[in-house]
Amino acid sequence: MEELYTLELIEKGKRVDKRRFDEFRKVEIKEGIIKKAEGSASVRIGETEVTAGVKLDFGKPFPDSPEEGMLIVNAEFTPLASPDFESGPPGEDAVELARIVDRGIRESNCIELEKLCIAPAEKVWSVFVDIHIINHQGNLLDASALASLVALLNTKIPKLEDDKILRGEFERNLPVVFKPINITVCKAGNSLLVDPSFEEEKILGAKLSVCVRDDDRVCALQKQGNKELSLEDIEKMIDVAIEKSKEIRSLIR
Amino acid sequence: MEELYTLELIEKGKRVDKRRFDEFRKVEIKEGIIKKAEGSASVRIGETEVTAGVKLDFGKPFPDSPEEGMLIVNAEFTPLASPDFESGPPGEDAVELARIVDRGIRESNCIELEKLCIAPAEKVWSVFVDIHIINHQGNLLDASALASLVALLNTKIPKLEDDKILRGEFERNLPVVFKPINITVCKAGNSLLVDPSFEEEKILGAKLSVCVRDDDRVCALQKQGNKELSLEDIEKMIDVAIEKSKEIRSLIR
Amino acid sequence: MEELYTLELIEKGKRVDKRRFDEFRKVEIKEGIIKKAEGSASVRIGETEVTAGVKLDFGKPFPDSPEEGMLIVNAEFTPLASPDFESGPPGEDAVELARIVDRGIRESNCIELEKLCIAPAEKVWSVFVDIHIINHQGNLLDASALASLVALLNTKIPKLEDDKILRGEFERNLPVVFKPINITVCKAGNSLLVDPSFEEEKILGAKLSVCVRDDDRVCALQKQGNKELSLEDIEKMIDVAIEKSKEIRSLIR
Amino acid sequence: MKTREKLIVDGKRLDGRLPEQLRTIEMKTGVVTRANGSALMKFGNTIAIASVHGPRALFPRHLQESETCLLRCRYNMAPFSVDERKSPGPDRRSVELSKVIRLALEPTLFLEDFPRATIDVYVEILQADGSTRVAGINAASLALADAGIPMRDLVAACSVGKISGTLVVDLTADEDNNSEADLAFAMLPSKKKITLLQMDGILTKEELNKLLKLAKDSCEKVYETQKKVLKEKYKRVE
Amino acid sequence: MKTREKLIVDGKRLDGRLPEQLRTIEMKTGVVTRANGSALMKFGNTIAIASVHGPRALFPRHLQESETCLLRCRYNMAPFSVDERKSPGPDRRSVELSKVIRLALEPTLFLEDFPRATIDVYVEILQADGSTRVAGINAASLALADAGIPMRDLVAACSVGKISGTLVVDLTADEDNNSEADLAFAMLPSKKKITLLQMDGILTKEELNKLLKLAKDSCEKVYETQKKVLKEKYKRVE
Amino acid sequence: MKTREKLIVDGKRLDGRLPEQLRTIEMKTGVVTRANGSALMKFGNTIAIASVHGPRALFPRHLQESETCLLRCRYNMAPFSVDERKSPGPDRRSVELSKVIRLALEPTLFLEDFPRATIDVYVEILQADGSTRVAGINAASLALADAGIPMRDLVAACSVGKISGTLVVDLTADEDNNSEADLAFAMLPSKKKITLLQMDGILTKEELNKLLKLAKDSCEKVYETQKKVLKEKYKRVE
Repeated sequence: MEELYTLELIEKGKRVDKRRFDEFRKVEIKEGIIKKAEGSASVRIGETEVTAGVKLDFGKPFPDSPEEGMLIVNAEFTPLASPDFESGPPGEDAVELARIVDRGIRESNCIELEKLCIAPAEKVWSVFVDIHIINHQGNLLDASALASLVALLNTKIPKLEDDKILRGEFERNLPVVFKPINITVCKAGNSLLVDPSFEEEKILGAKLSVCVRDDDRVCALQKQGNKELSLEDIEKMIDVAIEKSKEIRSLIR
Repeated sequence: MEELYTLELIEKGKRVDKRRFDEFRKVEIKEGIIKKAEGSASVRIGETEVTAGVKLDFGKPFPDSPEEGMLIVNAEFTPLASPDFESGPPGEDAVELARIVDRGIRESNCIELEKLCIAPAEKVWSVFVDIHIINHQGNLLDASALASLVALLNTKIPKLEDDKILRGEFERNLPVVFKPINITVCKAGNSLLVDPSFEEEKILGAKLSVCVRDDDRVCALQKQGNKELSLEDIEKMIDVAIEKSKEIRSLIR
Repeated sequence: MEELYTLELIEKGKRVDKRRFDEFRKVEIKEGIIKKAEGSASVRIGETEVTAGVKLDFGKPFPDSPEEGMLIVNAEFTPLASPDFESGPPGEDAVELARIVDRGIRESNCIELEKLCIAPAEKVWSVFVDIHIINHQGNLLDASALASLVALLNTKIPKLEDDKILRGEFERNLPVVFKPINITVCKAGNSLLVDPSFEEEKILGAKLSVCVRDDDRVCALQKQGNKELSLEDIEKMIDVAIEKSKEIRSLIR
Repeated sequence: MKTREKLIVDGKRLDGRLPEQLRTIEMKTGVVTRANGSALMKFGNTIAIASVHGPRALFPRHLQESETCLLRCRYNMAPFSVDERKSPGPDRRSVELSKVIRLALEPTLFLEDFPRATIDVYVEILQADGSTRVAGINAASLALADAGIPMRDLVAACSVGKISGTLVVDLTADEDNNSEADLAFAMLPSKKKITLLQMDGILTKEELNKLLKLAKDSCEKVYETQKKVLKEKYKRVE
Repeated sequence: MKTREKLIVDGKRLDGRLPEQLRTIEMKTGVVTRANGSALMKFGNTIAIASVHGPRALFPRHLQESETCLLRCRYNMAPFSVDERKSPGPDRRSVELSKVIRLALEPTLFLEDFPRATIDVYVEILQADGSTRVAGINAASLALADAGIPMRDLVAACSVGKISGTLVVDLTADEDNNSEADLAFAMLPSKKKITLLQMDGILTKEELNKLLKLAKDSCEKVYETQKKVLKEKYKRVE
Repeated sequence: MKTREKLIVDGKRLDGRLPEQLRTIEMKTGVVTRANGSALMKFGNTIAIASVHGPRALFPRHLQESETCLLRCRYNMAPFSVDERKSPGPDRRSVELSKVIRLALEPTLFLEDFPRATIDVYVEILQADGSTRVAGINAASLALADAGIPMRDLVAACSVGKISGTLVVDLTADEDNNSEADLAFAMLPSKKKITLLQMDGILTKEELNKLLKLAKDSCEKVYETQKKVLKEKYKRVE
């Protein structure tokens, strides 16, 4: 019923919440909300809410990059946030989301990982980004990617003393040099729309998530949904995403 | 049916097995029954039967207590012991029981953990207490705590040779200096009763488990069951438990 | 229906595919099919197909055999191969098969494990044999044991440089000195048959798997199926297996 | 367990509080719109969010109880909620806490009114600075009210303990780790009925009785805030 | 991510291929007789096998969808398929790939024709030398056809990417590990509809558009082989 | 596998037994009152307890077999049963042994008499000094009898093997670890039917046949004790 109504509206070029097709819901960003974390952020896009926390810990580098820090991105779709989420180990949607966020950060070279070495081949900083969904009203991926980025931007590296981490005392900021923004574009009839709500996501089966760097380069793509896209769709979606990424990036302090 | 009968009797101040409200079933303690373990005991309370075994192994101490041994308590509610128990990883009841037994031992300072250091910050003794339920006819917690304590009391520390453990040869006794006793008290109408049978447990939803040390100090409390208690109930239950703990402690060699 | 027909035929001394009772389906052996593996083989027995791959990696030896390499055999019954196999961790049939293949290799002393030491008590070669079922048309065990043996026979030990494994460059062959062959014999009425097809396995509940070494010694036995055997059955089955093992062994290059 | 000497200086705690003083309390309902009810609760830096899904049909069917509703609870800490990252997934502690939180809530509900159904209560700890389980119970109780589920009473919860020889309320993580005893407590305040009681440490009977009274008094303060928040919610609605 | 300089020498790749050249393709149907359909697909040393079981009844019953068929996919790598032995069981990568493979296949199927049922597609990678997921999709698409399941079109898939500054098709593991960007792509060739698109790396919009066209052209080559194999299959049957 | 030289000295084993001598056997039924049947069995220091639950209804329903009863077995070792603590939960060895124990018991039962039901047999090893699986089978067989479940015959089991060149019965853990061959064996004694046979080691056909006869003879001794215990049980009942 509600789905049919949403669909009919879209076919008339309208959205249930009156937004334009290229308009995000209100985006609110809060920083540093978790004092126990080395970095954190809460992002609300409309009623969707995501908290990301960054913890730093010692790690052993990979043999083929002995001086590079490690990045680990994890997402929990806790059953708190939606009746559709279940307890238990991360399902395929949570795993996919974490991996897309990970690729956006990693492939954009957003963190200077080579500046996170403590002892070559022995000890480096591991950067754990944990994404916690608080409320699921659609477009979790863009919200999660944004919360993760903002959390990284305010992350501080703890001081060391006798090889121990002094939690709560900090040495320097995490070196973050790019701001990759993820924009998910949906195909809706012959049009494209951004920031789908939960109800829109249910009926729009052809989506493309595009991660765009400050220099307008694309650093990750993921087609989502169970419907197909044409080459022309994809080209247009990338254009929309590049354009939209500038606006979202400008919201970051 | 049976439950109704049990309940009616209790309301008349009687128990199905004719015990007084403050009376335990027959308690039988056997020591050293498992030769492969460094310490062991079997406790029967009526038909309830629990075997506890203690194994000692090397452990790495926590950074903030580099000279202290480690204590690990684990309980398995094997499906052997009751049609209500299922195969698989420990359920919430087994985890809760193990954690209550652990707290009673740990908080009472019953084991002198600081005497279990082998090499500071490097190697200490880990004391594994494993609780195996053989038959479940009620009051598993008191039986498990008692079996664990008796097993610890007869535990011997193995000899070392070239940094290897010589199983079967022993150096000294495990240093155990207190005898914490766990007593579970149930609310039954306006009265309190101890050592509930399986049938009584099913109908009595308000229970308090109290761990009492030799000096009558309380070292752990856990309200159990899905019914509420008043502050006066709790005070009386603690009195009963302190009293009863002396009697049970006197059964230990 | 099909089962009844299979059974009736067997009672008349015939098999659905016209084979003699002591006759294997066509056995095809392919070697070195997986270039990424240090050793590999594909074995087809009729339509049953199994691929075995051998990977070598560093391992820490057991304290009581500080100079011996390690052997780890693992089988995956992927749901690809049969509608009867399920996703998830290996079930009891896969575990049992892997353990029987392991015992045949281990007990026959087929690999000279004492020649796989890199640094005594510190580092040895671990030999991982992974069995992957491709198609399940009966007699998986004999096919798996044969594929594993052939894979071991063509396994090469990688070169080392600065304590690192140079994948793709090799130092010497894995020292394999025996060729243990596993033969599963089924009781069919008053007769015995070998190499049961999938349909035959379903109706023949009394089987014995016999692993035979080049010197006709028996190095592993496992009764399988839910029907019983007499002592006389077993003696005859072992005779059949010893005889048949020579024929299968002769198929190996 | 080692205890630090100086958790009380000049009669005050390290964060400046008096022994019987709670930290700043913050409560809010309706924070998770996809749930039937939800609430956030803070004791100082400790942040708990709870949401309630249900009553709803329970599957698979063979788990249904024909006479009553299944109450299920899950207590979970976010990986970034503590100093050393907690790896995701349940550990033994959270399994136990999930159980005691369920039992702390159950007496206030009329579960027999929803046979074959389940009510699911999820508690997430976003930041852990002590007293997380009691913060979770306070949040859960508000979330149940927010969901409009009939209750005999709210459930109010707090922690008390003994640090540096002094009886105190609402322990921080630092106080908890260095306490001589700590006690978690929940009650139905208007009925004066206790539904959660866990203690570990070493206490005489007399100390224990004093702590229980302190816990009861503190729960009553929590209760006042809970009621105020709910009143405001209904005001908003009208 | 480090990139090796010399992946292209004198306009040729390390295995001698031209930038836009696919490796030798090998395809075969009917390799798993116990399945309803199956196929093997090789891009050079990469070997994928797929089998299809179903449509078949789905248990437990409460998972059944009354209006449609559940499509399930599992992508799995054999422990010996890679240089360092992969320990058995799903990891995060294979969980994601199982999902995107399912979504790459779903648009070609008429799932609503088999309500309450399930179609299970299993993809095993026996040897991994790059492009495993697209090899798996090609094999799965042939296996669905081999099973006689009605399809709108075959699904053809390939990888493309940018190595040493050059746009190339069908990346090997070595090329993939040292690429500046790699892109996995699947389409319904006769309908020109894309059903899989994943990219990571750094690309300008222009490079990306060129790569997409390269991917489309390569899929059409794969498609020709797929059709040929199926034709031969039906010839054999007749 | 290394073998110690001196497991036999002056024709006697390290614990003083003759080669063909069983350790002291102890058996007892009714040790687990919450089960339908149960028994304890000792070979010397090896202690096995078995309990039987059922026949009882099987859930979830889609696992039920309409023509027969599902027999399920679980073999488990207590963490303290061995020298080095065994971490709880099933390992590959216990998965295999659970299966072979089930198959050793199945031929003696009339499973088709209880369609849709399950019989669950649980075997716990409290102390492991060799021959644990056969001790478990003996205990399980008595537990089935104790539960009043109709059986064609009891199942009697024992281990045999070759140590220091000598064929022996009922191996200890020390003997097993240093044996040239060991063999686990179970039979329906009055029917002379073998239901368990596992061997590893190196044996000629002749040695193997001798061992099998030794195993059969030893099982008959075990059987005598089993029958005596059951007779006493029924005497008690009368």
